[in-house]
Amino acid sequence: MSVKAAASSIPKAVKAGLVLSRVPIVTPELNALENKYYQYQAELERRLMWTFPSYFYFKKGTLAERRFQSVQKGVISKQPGVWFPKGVPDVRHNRERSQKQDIMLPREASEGSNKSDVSRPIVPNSRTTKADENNDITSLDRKLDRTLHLLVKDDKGSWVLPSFPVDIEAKEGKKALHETAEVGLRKIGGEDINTWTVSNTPAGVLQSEKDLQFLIKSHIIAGEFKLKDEKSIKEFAWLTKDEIKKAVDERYFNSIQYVLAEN
Amino acid sequence: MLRRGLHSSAKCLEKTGVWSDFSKRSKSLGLASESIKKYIFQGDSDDVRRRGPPSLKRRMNRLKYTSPEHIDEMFRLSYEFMSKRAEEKYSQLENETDAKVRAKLETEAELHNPEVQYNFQYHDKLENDTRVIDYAVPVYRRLGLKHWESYEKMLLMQRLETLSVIPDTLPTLQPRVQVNLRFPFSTGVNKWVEPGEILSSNTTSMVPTIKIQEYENGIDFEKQKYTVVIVNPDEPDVLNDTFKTTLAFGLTNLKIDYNDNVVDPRKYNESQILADYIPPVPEKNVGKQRFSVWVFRQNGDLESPEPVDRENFDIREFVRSHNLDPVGAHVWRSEWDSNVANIREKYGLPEGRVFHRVRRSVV
Amino acid sequence: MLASAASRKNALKVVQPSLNFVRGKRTKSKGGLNPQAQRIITQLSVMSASRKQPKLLKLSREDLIKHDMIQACWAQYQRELREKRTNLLKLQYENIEEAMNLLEQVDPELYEMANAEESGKRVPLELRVPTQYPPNNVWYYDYKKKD
Amino acid sequence: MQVVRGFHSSSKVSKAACALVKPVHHLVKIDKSKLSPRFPELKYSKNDIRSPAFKPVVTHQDRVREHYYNTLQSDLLLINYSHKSQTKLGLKQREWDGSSPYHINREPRKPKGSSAQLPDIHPVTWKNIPDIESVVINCYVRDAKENQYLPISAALQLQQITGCKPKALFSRNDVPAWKVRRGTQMGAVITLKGRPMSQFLSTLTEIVLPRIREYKGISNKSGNRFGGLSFGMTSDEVRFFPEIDANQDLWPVTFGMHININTTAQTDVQARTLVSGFGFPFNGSEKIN
Repeated sequence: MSVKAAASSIPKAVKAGLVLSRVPIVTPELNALENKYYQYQAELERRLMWTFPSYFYFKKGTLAERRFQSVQKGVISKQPGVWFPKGVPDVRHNRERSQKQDIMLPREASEGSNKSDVSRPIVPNSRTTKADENNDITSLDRKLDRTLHLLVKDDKGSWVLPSFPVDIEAKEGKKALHETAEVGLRKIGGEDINTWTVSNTPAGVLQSEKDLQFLIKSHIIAGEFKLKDEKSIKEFAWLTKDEIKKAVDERYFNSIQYVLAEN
Repeated sequence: MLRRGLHSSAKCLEKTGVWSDFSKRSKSLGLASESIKKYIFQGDSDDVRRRGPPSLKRRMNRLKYTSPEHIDEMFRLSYEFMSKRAEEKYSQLENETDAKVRAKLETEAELHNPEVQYNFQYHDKLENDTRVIDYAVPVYRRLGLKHWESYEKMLLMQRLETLSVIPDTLPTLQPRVQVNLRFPFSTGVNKWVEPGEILSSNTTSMVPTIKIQEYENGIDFEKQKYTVVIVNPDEPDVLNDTFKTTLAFGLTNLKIDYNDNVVDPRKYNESQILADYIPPVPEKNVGKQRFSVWVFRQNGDLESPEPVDRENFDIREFVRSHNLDPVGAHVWRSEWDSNVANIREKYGLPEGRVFHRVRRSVV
Repeated sequence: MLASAASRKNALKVVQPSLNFVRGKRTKSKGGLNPQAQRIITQLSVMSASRKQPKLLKLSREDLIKHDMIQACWAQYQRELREKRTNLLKLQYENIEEAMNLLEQVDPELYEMANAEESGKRVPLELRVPTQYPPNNVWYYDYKKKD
Repeated sequence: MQVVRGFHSSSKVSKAACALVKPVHHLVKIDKSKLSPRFPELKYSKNDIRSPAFKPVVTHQDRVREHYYNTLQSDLLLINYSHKSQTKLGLKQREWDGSSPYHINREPRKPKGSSAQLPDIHPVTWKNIPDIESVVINCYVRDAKENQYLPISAALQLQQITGCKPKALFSRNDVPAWKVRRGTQMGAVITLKGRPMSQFLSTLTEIVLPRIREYKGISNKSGNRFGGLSFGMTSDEVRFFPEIDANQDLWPVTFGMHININTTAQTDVQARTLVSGFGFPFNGSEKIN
């Protein structure tokens, strides 16, 4: 406490730092344990699931019912004089009760892969993008399953969070920290950028000999960061927490690691 | 042969973690049966799967059995995960000196070991084989304690309360040891007695065997000694128009440990007997008599106990004067039956009275 | 039960078929039900467990041990994740507190603005819950500043 | 014989009643159901695989929950942070001043300006960040008093939409004005937690609500003062649920329903910020308090 009080007694420059992040676009990658556990539990659930009430969805005697029944795998039913090594079948509503039930859906007939055809088979987009392949760290398309943070290279050549000086001596119309950060971002990154400032409360503070840098948290929603101010900033990059750890020195990382999203 | 060997080695779980190393750990922490071990750790190799789980006795059942899908792969991952956690616990253990923390760490390191769990869950916990369940190992004590608390402790306390043993003999009990009781086989009832059971006079005609199971960590069994008394608070006292407590059996300065804790005549000598065993011989029409067993931890030795008044035994005074700590109890009930006369004769006891609905005379 | 419900006067506005009791007639036959009641029976049977439940799982001792181990492992894994999350949040809270303390000392005016009540704050709809696969257009680059 | 009543016994004599509960002489908690030898399989807890009620729950990745933990939680901490704020005490019951001897056993006075006590509002820290607790969907069918088939269909509709088993709702009183009789089945209710809740929320925000024409959002006036939000869906809007939409011919009638989102937020203002993070739009001017 006394250290802090001493630090505050000398008027220091105040800066508004900006932690601009792009939230993940796709779900995080599962590790082996999670993946296997979900599989195991899902199989158990299917084994314990109630029988599918096909009579509700497909009325008896309709074409839809016939199409549905034709793709189902049949079940083996009990027969006199037959030995069943896996136990005597116990079939109810076309389901072997001691096993899970596999429901097949009749494939809709689809002609050609017309893009406008609604019934075309669904092909999901790839979770990795071109930016991942090229390792383009200035692109917002990269690492879709992680949170990216904006870092800039300062004049000394080290990666830092962008920061903007606050005029605390101003008599009138003093701008709040988050406003300074927003305006400053547009000054260095162009106007065509849509961000959402999480709060006007700073998420933390970086103390150095010269200045105090209050960190404002913000998310980028749309648009792009295009480097405008080439003089003070040489480069910029969108990096994940792990990459930031490698890019910056350890002390700096430890002082900002709590504001960076884990995933 | 060669092919199968290659096949199984590719799929078998590499048991390299702390839980497969028995150089420092107790042998009882591992599975003794090879076939069960194989089924657990190599469950997805074809020949193991074909043979089915060895715990099922009938071959037909083994054939019929199908295990849940993905269980073996998931088990392998979790085994690796948990054994890594156990390894951390063991490495913490190396430079730990506090006995309490040590016991805690040792328990936590082994608690989720599947071999330990199998050993404990599917073997006799009461008449334990120390090669399988060794209560000197902290993890088995922990498991034993949980098992006792899940049923037998609650049952005992419920019976003590409903039979009013607790305010009638001693005011209360905070049970810390598991007490079990059985009578010699020659009497025909060869099982551990459930608290509150009504036993025939024939069954109870010989000295009972009492098992005192300690679960607490860090007990110094070199110094710690135990006292056991069996009292009957239901002896009619016609003169005072009430009941009095008699002492049926008393033992002091007993020495036990975590595993060797069955108190039978081989375990004590003449000097440790406070009062010889007098079997329950309830008189006719007195109703059921409670025989409550109390187990105490002693504070030091009980120096040459003066002869006690068996007929008017004041158990509260006894506990107070000897500074005893009641830690466990048990109870059974006896009533008059046609064999009581024989027992009385055998032990040289006087012929019993017969009580009537109308009191005829005061003796 | 349903048949009795169906026979209730207020239950149906359609005309009930007249019931004639014949000895020995099968009472379980559903032939006499009108299509509406028939549909309700189907709907009820979709929700009910009867004849739809599979056999109980009976695990062998070994598999039960394996399953318990798996569950213990998952619980431990979740506990570790939870602890990590809570520690990070705690750290974040402490840092906010420290920053605000400093700001109060350095510049009370900025502090007032930073500590202003933020009721009515909304997370923008564009910050969507992540999906398993990305959308066709991964990022909207062509944003133009509105005046 | 003369009976002299001493002062010491007066309290005993004047006691109106005595306890019928027998005293217990020990501190061991006894679970009676565990002691009964009957139905051994029912003694297992429901998440034990040996129990007949066992149902695996962790069957897939929960992306809504992960979004909350990854992004929303720390943002909400920052948004709701208020420096040096103290616990705001809610209105509490008041003691009587003791001017009358009858005050001794009288119930405490109601709080000033409220018929019930109000909870304290604690500053948000890392321990009590607002979170969605559960979603309760209830479906009351007004016409059920005339047609007893309707609540059955309504229950099935809930089951189809959520994939969980609904509970039937019965009217509790006779309401002559509405012609409702006591004990009539009037609809269904369902409480969603965990993965079914996440599934329902994402279906709602990603499929159903965007398809509603001119949907404005949840009203900013909604809320029960203690962090619970609710909104309604008409029977036509319910048709946009994919489960109903895919089987139009099975659903000649659909039923409107109320959706209540229960959160751990302490005020509605906090709750609205939280719920907006899951992709719900809001509409109207903000109502504080």
